Amino acid sequence: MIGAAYLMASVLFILGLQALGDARRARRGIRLAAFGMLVAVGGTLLHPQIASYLWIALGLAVGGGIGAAMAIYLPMTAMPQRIALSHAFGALAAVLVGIAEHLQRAGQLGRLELAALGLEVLLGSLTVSGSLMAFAKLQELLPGAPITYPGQNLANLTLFAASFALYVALMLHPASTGLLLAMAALGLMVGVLMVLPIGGADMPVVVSLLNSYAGLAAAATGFALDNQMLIVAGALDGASGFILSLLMCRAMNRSFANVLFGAFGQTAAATGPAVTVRCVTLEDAAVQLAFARRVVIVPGYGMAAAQAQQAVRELAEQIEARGGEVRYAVHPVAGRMPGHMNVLLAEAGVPYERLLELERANAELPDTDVALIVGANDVVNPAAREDRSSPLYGMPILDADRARAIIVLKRSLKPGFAGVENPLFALPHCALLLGDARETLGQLVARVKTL
Amino acid sequence: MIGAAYLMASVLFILGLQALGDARRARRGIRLAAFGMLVAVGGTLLHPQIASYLWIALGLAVGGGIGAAMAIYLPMTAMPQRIALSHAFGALAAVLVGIAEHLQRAGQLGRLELAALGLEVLLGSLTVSGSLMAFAKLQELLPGAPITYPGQNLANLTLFAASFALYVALMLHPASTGLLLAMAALGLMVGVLMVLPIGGADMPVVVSLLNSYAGLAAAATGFALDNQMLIVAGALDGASGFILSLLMCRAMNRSFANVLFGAFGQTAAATGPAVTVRCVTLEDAAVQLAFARRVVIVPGYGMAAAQAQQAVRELAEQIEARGGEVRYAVHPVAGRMPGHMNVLLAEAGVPYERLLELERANAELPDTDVALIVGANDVVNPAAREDRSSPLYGMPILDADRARAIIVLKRSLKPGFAGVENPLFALPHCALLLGDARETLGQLVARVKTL
Amino acid sequence: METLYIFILAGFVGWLVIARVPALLHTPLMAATNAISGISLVGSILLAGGGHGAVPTALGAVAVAAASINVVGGFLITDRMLKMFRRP
Amino acid sequence: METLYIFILAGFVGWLVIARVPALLHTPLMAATNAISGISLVGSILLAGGGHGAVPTALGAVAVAAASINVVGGFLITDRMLKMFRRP
Ligand SMILES: NC(=O)c1ccc[n+]([C@@H]2O[C@H](COP(=O)([O-])OP(=O)(O)OC[C@H]3O[C@@H](n4cnc5c(N)ncnc54)[C@H](OP(=O)(O)O)[C@@H]3O)[C@@H](O)[C@H]2O)c1
Ligand SMILES: NC(=O)c1ccc[n+]([C@@H]2O[C@H](COP(=O)([O-])OP(=O)(O)OC[C@H]3O[C@@H](n4cnc5c(N)ncnc54)[C@H](OP(=O)(O)O)[C@@H]3O)[C@@H](O)[C@H]2O)c1
Repeated sequence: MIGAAYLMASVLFILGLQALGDARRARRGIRLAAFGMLVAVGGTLLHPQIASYLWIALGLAVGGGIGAAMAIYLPMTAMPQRIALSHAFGALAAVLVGIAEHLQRAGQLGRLELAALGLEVLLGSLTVSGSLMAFAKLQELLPGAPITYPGQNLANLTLFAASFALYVALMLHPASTGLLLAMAALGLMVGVLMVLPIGGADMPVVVSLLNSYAGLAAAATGFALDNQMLIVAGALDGASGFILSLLMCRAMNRSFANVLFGAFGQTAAATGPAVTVRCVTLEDAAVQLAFARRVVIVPGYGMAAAQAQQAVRELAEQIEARGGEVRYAVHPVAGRMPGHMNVLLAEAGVPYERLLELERANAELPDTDVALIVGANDVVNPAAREDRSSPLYGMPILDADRARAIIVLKRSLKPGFAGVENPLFALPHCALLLGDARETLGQLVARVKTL
Repeated sequence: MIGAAYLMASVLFILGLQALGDARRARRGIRLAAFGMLVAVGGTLLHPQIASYLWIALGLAVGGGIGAAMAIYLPMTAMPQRIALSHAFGALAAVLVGIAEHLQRAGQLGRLELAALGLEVLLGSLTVSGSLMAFAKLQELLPGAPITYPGQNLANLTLFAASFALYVALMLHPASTGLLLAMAALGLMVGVLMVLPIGGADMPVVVSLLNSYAGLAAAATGFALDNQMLIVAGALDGASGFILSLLMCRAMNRSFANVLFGAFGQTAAATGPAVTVRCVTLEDAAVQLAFARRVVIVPGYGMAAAQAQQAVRELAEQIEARGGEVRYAVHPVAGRMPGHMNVLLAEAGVPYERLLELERANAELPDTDVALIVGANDVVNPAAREDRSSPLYGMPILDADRARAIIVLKRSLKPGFAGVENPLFALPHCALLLGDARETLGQLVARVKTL
Repeated sequence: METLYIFILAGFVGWLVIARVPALLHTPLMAATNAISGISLVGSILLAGGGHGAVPTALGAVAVAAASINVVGGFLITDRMLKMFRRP
Repeated sequence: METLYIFILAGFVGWLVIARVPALLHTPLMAATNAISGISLVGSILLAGGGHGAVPTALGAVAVAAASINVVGGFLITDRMLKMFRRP
């Protein structure tokens, strides 16, 4: 019975994720997956081994309440943090289950079961602290810049080797819960120290990697408890995290190693602007936009930071009301997580067929009257295309510089996350409109209306 | 050890099939899969249970010899038959293994093992005879037209019910090899009788369905022998057969039930030509083709029947030498199996980027000077688009009728497989050039050269 | 051995399914896999309700809470996001 | 139970993998799955070589021959076909 419920849940999870391949079926798919979860949890609650429902009910009520509150009240712009945080929760559950399992059955665990359980606790604890660190950096509780010191990579490697040594020791002394706890403690430290030298904007890659670790930990739990559904769900999770981090690295033209050990984004605050730029008045920008036939809006992290998505759409509507055509060019790593800009624009009610992916956007940009850049920087940096010495070189970018005119909304002349000068701003047909994106857009909307 | 070999083989099969998703990696993929097979067979040969290699070697030598000879000497046009025949071989092996397994371990088989074994023998025997029938129809050893008699569907259903009853009886009397053999015999009969009423051109659907039965039989063997690799390979096979038959049905806008029980193609010989058509001289056709700027060639079953693929390409080269552009419009169910035209054109050396799939072809046909139809009929029948009363109505077709001029190569005024009049031939801008496609094309090439 | 097959096959399924998700839906995808990873709730429930003594029960109750944050929060927020993606 | 998981997951993998094969390669695909279905060779070999007596051995030898026609023929012909697909 319970076995059938788990099998059914596994199938529903797969079908649910498969439906995410198509935006029109996605919502139905997620409901399938949620139904699968209900089946799995329901089946478990009927398990004859359960002696008392008190603590289960309490846990469910507390967790469910917190989860629901987070889901309902959190602004969409806080999604990256939320996801990082929840990996910590998931991994925490895995670690606690693993430790308790060991406490109860230390003597009776088979060799393979023990190996799986150890992996579960090690990966889980690393994920808990790593995810909390990522959360702190994304939430800006900690400075986003990489925190480095000499010999750091060596120190981290030593620590990692030490935790692995404890893992081996555990295999040799299967009954020692002390070893298990020590390993968990070291795992927590490794998680913290590994994330320290990674810059704030590389956090999404880290978060996705931790996601795949959490998935592996869940699969290991499945091995340890002989529960196939956990293996399936863990493998799905692991694959998802791995693919997304791979896609991000590829879109940034960087290797995993560079992200994890490169302390990228270190120089963010160091270099100052050394280019001469041209600023434009609000009035002129409004006129330019109002009379443009084809406008492409390029959103970036700044749009998320300023929560400007609604204002973006209002401006687009004004332009469209005057007969102009507005489209959005979404770079795969614009913002701070995969699909970040898509969600924000969707939240503002922009229909998704207006969004152009990289290739199509670059095919259309040369025939565009105005490219309006809303808080994007690195993803439109032409140095990535042209300047071999640039750290961005080779990263595929949006060719906003090929539009007939460019208007950039940002607050200052500071560089973007990569800490690299952007020669785009110095181009003769590029004009800056400095200020918070949301405020500037609000003013632009008001002006365009009066024209 | 042997378990590891089987696991590796399973993974290699998956990777191999995955590589078929991309024409450039396909060949490497097939080699991966073949290597997987080598690993699996090699691992098996090392099995300690093997007492003598004599009969194994003999079987391998005979089978390998026949297989290699068939692969090397068989013309590409005979592929549909070959595939049908080989399903019979695969299923035969499954049936024999199942029977022998039962002979040896009749008493010791568990309930689930027995159920799997019974399924293996039933599906296998049905596939053996069904595939042989399909082979005979495709090879034209039997008439292609459906063979029907009153009460046929009822008779078939009864027979199928009877074989299922034997299956149930076997479950109740696990040790009775007699029941197993009787079931196999009935299965063979069901296979024959099920295929009798299905027309020759529906054979590909049948062959693919039998492919998926053969896959299920292999998976059942895996359940019975507790061999996971067999389960994986069988499931891959089953999925492939099922998907391909589904695609074919969809491309013909027909249901499985209609294909299996509809006795489609029955009227093929019955209706005669009732339209007035215009014929063209070889000379005129050659001039038209030689001076066309954009030519689209639409190959069909007649190209395969006439083995005209090489001649098609020669003509295309002549046209291209004169500055014309030649492309090929390939309908998903042109010919007698999925991808049939693609293989033949590839054999003739046509680079695959010249081949247009349905949608692209229909986008380009209105801007085409000459559509040259080489032995295609049903797939260019505009009645499918316009005539609600036509049996083809709803099937997506190639809009050859929208080209500026149409030249049709066929031998007579007989209809194609579906046995339906083709109003295309009566259009004012359509001209027929009667005769065997290969001969006609040879003459066309010669004429175009002299122009 | 069977378990290894299951893990590898599930990995393939995951890879094939996720690779087809368009960039448009990558954020909902992250939230959805997050919710699914809350499946460790199943193990946590058995622990919290198993009556194995104070420490395991306490650990279990915390685990149940942590996992159900993911389950409830994950599915709700994914649905909330997907609701925003307007049909063209 | 594990076996059922394996079957279902393999079915998913098959479905996802095969659905991505372009129409261009459908005939080679049929030939390739045909070759892979020759995997029943494995069972046939154990039967033919197991020394279980005359009847099983004879059945086994025939099964080996039948399956190896598919294996050898299937892979060779698939390769022959794919060789013909010229790169653009
Ligand atoms: N999306 C992902 O999955 C992902 C993953 C890993 C790494 N990354 C990295 O993140 C970066 C994303 O590039 P991006 O072009 O989107 O962003 P960016 O290069 O980080 O630039 C953001 C820009 O927004 C401006 N900005 C910040 N707050 C603003 C506000 N309130 N109003 C107006 N402007 C504001 C900033 O300039 P001011 O300070 O002058 O205002 C800055 O130039 C890339 O380097 C990418 O590699 C992304
Ligand atoms: N491909 C698949 O997977 C598949 C699967 C199931 C069913 N089918 C069915 O098969 C049919 C395929 O359509 P199709 O348009 O390719 O073929 P078709 O409709 O069967 O027509 C073939 C044409 O070729 C001509 N022909 C035959 N031998 C010839 C020769 N030696 N030289 C010149 N012409 C010759 C015939 O006319 P003459 O006799 O006058 O020469 C006939 O009109 C469809 O009905 C489809 O539904 C295909």
